[in-house]
Amino acid sequence: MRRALLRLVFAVALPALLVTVWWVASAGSTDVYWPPLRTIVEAFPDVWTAERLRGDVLPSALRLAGGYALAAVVGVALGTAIGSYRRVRAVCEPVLEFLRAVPPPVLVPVIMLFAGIGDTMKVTVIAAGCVWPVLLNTVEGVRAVDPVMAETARSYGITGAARLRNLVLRSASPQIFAGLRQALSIGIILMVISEMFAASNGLGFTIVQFQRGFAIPDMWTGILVLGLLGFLLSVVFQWVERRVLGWYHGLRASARRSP
Amino acid sequence: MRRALLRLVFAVALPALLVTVWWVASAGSTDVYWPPLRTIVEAFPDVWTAERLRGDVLPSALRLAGGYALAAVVGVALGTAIGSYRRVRAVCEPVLEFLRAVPPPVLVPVIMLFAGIGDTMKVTVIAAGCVWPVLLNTVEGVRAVDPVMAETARSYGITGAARLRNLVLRSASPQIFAGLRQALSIGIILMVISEMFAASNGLGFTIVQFQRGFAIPDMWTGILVLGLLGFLLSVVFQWVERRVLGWYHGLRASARRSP
Amino acid sequence: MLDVRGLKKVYEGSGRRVEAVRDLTFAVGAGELVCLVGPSGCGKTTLLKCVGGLLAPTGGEVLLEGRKVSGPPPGMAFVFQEYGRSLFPWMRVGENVGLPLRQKGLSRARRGELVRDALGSVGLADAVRAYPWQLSGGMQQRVAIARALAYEPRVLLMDEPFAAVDAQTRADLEDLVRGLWRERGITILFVTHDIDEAVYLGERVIVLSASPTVVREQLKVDLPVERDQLHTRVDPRFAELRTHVYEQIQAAKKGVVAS
Amino acid sequence: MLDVRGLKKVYEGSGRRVEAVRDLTFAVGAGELVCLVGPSGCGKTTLLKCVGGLLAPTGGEVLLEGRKVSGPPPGMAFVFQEYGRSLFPWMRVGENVGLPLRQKGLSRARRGELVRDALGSVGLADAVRAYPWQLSGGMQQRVAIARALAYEPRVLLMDEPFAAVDAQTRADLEDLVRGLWRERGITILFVTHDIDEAVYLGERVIVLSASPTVVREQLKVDLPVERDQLHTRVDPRFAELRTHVYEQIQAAKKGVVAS
Amino acid sequence: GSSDGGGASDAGASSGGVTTVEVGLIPIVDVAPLYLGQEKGFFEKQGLKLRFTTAQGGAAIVPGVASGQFQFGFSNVTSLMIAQSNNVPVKAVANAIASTGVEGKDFSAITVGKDSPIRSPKDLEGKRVAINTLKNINETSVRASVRKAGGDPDKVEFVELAFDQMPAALDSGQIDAAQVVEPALATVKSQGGREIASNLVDVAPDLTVALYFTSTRYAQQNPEVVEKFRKATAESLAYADAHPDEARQIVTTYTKIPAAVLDKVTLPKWPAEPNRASIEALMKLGEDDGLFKSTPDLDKLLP
Ligand SMILES: Nc1ncnc2c1ncn2[C@@H]1O[C@H](COP(=O)(O)OP(=O)(O)OP(=O)(O)O)[C@@H](O)[C@H]1O
Ligand SMILES: Nc1ncnc2c1ncn2[C@@H]1O[C@H](COP(=O)(O)OP(=O)(O)OP(=O)(O)O)[C@@H](O)[C@H]1O
Ligand SMILES: [Mg+2]
Ligand SMILES: [Mg+2]
Repeated sequence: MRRALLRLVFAVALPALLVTVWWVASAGSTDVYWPPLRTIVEAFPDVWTAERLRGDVLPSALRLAGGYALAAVVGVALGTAIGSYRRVRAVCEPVLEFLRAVPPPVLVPVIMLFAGIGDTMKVTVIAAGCVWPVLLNTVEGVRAVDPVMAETARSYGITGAARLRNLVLRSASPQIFAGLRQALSIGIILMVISEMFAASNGLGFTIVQFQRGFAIPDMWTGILVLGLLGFLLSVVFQWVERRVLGWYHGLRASARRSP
Repeated sequence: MRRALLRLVFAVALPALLVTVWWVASAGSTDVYWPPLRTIVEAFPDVWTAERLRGDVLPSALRLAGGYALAAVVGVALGTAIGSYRRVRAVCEPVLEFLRAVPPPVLVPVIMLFAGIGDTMKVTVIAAGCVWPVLLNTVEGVRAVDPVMAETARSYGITGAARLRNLVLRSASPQIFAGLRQALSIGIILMVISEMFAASNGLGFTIVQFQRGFAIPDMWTGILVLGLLGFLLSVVFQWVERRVLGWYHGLRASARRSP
Repeated sequence: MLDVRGLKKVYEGSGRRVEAVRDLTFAVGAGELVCLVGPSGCGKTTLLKCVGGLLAPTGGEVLLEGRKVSGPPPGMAFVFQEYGRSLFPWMRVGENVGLPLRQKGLSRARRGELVRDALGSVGLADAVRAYPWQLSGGMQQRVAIARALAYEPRVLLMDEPFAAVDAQTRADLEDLVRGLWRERGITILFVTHDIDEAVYLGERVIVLSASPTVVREQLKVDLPVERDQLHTRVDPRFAELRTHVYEQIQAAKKGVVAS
Repeated sequence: MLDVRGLKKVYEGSGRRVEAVRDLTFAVGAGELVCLVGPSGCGKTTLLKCVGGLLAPTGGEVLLEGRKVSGPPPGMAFVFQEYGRSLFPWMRVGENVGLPLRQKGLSRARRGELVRDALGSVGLADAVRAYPWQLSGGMQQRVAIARALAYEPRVLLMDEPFAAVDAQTRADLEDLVRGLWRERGITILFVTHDIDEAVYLGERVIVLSASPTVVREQLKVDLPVERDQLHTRVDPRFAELRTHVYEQIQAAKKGVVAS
Repeated sequence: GSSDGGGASDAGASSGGVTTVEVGLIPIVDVAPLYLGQEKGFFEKQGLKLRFTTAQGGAAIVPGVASGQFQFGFSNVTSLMIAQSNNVPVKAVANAIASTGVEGKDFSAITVGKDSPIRSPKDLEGKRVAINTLKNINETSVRASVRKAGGDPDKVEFVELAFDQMPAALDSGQIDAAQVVEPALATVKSQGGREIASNLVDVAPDLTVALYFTSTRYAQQNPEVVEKFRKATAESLAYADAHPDEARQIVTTYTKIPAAVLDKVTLPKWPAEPNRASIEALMKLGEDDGLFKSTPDLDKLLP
């Protein structure tokens, strides 16, 4: 109980400090681009009404979810295939490195040709960026399946889908989650960027609109919302991860404690 | 010798196949945005002259190098500090998660206030994006220093800077390099994006110019150059990594072989 | 029960050619407990993997109940030395023990019964819901033994199962194996490089030469069937047998031909 | 030389309070080789860490040559059980052995000399340029011993150093330790839970009770100074001593008060 | 029939006599007439229903139109000429905006900070000037202003910067001058900045700045839809030109420009027909600047 309280205090201390510093430092600011935090906070409830949340934040979140889910499925599936066969890996690696190096925003015009300018395009852009960390981490994870465990599975006749489900994916799951974690931050960046190209709603679109319209305090509230969204998603992610990878954290902790 | 040859064949097989498919599929294309590969290849030498390489690719590469180096130094330094002390970690983590979630492109107007519109701004944008994977991975790596090794060091009086150099940073280096690897791809994306804001030269700028100027084959050559640049950097990175982390790969391989 | 005839195994790869096992012939009767001893690296693991169908021999053959072994046979179970890498850390003890049974297609009720029974046999009835890494090394190895028992094999192959557990746990586990063997009448082939262990456990000890490996000697252990750590080990006959095997192994290391 | 007086250590944390060591008093004379045996978890490692200055005792004190130990003292070296986690895998064997000397501020020449000498003593003169993970477990543990030797300690603390190496290597290492002890006249405090090992190695065996730990018995080992694996272990006196210690430990486990 | 059911997803489909068309726009003051026309029912009268998608620049709209994602799009004239000279199949169908043609009272201007010593475009030689897109209409027009004032445009250093960043950059001295359009122009003026030239007016009087366009294929296959769009657009333009307050009002529905800023904004002209002579002048200047691969064919491009 006291420990939990202490942890809460620790967690809140720095944000509180930073906000205070910002508040005080910006209090008398007359710079258009650097409005007082007070103004920003006052603008917040006016800007982020329920309607705007529904009309702008929700579509963005849905696109992010779509692109992210697509990247996760494709990345894990391809990664498992590539990681399982040495030959496939040797053949695919250079191409993957090449493709990975092309930033999705540059590909937008090309993606637009195939996917249009609607949500499909945005989801594709997000997926195109998120897929790499998932894919590459899955490859590494699948490669690293312990040979003793693999032989154990084989000696007990655990092959095919059962092997995939009970051994390969489970064993690779810590790496897969590491990839998913990276993909999450990339996904948020690309969500914003994809909405800069062609959109009529969305969080990124709104922020850029505020910028263009010189509604600077409103723009700042948008940046805050973006940060909060990312923070929220990361908390959710950690919660899921802790459930799925409970065994892994336990294993690591116990390995650290004893030989 | 034969194995090396075989590996080369494997590595080249898929790229060759893909290029062939592209070549054949696009041969008769009349779609402006999807020109025949032949046209693109023919445009290549005209577009990427020595002058353009010096005038556009070099500045981009320098900005990338600057931002990346900055992110690496800051990320490792901060990460080591945060990872070493449990208290500092508890205090900083929520703020880091929040800051990390704000995409650098959205922060461009703010960064411009402090860093101007020149190269400093671009380097800052790149660094602001690259620093996260380095920082977070360093924290994880530093946290995971083996307690037996730590006690060994302590029992032999290895403390302070010697401990940092000989134990902490070396032990965390695999994770640090994993972070640097992720930062590299993010860096390339941000290099392009930062040049979309306020630039008069650079690779990203050039590609966007081609796009806007409807010089589509030229734009395609730009995308190829970007892919090649990324590929090249990743090869260089792997080479460095193999040198620095030779011990780690050996350790892993030997751990996999025997109990 | 188990016939090994002229077994030969040569590892080839990276231009190196290792003749691990040259020519091994021996038989294990139904319900026998045979120990294999040999110097480190003489090919004991290789031999056991060939017997278990995990490796294809280069020459010779292995017969189980008159039928040639070409893949892991259903009537055989394997216990590996590396308990930490043979149990799946993401599954609870009960699931680990039950997984091979699910693969066998047994009903849920029957599985539950076998798992409970096997864990009871090794004295871990309470640990069903624990994770492997929550157990001590000795307990983990007992879970691995329980998994093998639940599989209801006719032949049990054990590859230095106690090499990595502490001395006192090892003594307990040795008594456990002898107890289970007497109780269930399983045929056991037990590999070790601890001479005391081989003599204490086995009804027969097969001494292997150094690589390239052949059978150097087969020795009947004429100690009473009822053995215990305290008295058997100080029995003069035990000392004689132990000394004999010790000398054989020393000679095997030096490559002296058996008299 | 080494005086442990009324040592008490209580671990506190997360609301749990573990009294690992209750009240330990014993002394080790200069140049003595004393073995500590006790059941698993009885606090042997805790005791050794208090002696080595790695842990602060809750009560009582440890005196080295009359001076109170409050941090790792320069005249003392530690050999841990986990060889794989005590050598730095990123340094070659020579650097590993030399690092504590560099910290001590010795000249390069002197360091080279000490490293060569120490590695020679453990029979690994050729391995200077190898990485630890290129060596077998037994060789790694020998490197750890060489590192301790090169440090020129007056007291050597060894915490179950051979628990994780195979039986034959262990026998060789035991002889190595006895040889070095006789040759260099170091004071050695050797912790093990292998009764045979304790009796075989020590001049004196201290038997600890189960937790909360006190000294249960001190036993002089009156075997000849010249010992060897083959003959000493079948010596009737060895069997007697071994049986005596075994019974003490069994009693200690059951919590019976020593007669 | 004014049913707007059905056909919601397949753009360009006609249902019950109403044809729904997708229009790609940039969300700025310039496109107010279309929104106004939609509201006033000018398009409905022609049996058209517009669906707007906003993009951040013309470069995102042209591929959309070329590949059939949109039936119509909004783009500045130079972009269209560049596209055509690169064989992108576009065809203008209606006028969009023109400059006011009044020196000092246009919606676009070259501006400098309040304490700047720069008085005339000639003084821009050796200075750093921000424009929002290099190698496009703004660069051409700024160069025209410099040339007209007797300077050498090749000596000007152009940097690319988004309009919304320019007021701050001017203020902090990171750039010496900026070519801005509304509403950034109003913002610059409110910060004390000065206009030194009306760059669009310097190209040609009554310069046609932007056009609505479609793809050549769509124009061939659906000439009647194109004609209806042209008619309705012309009507909308005329109405907007005559009712600037309504135009201002509608802008607030699709942008985030604060009403206070909007009141100070100078509106563009919305003539019904493009001014071919001004476009030819613009083309000449563009050719001098080397914008085009081959000379654009205005006969093919313009309606
Ligand atoms: N996959 C492999 N490829 C090449 N050589 C191998 C392979 N596995 C084992 N060897 C070699 O074959 C020989 C026998 O190895 P094996 O592991 O069977 O010996 P072992 O008797 O089990 O040794 P230990 O007592 O250390 O467990 C060794 O020389 C080893 O280096
Ligand atoms: N850091 C710690 N925090 C809390 N309890 C601890 C800690 N380290 C050890 N203990 C507890 O103290 C007791 C003694 O542990 P210790 O490791 O000293 O025993 P040991 O005799 O070395 O055991 P082993 O033979 O397994 O090595 C155990 O009950 C253990 O759980
Ligand atoms: Mg083996
Ligand atoms: Mg211990």
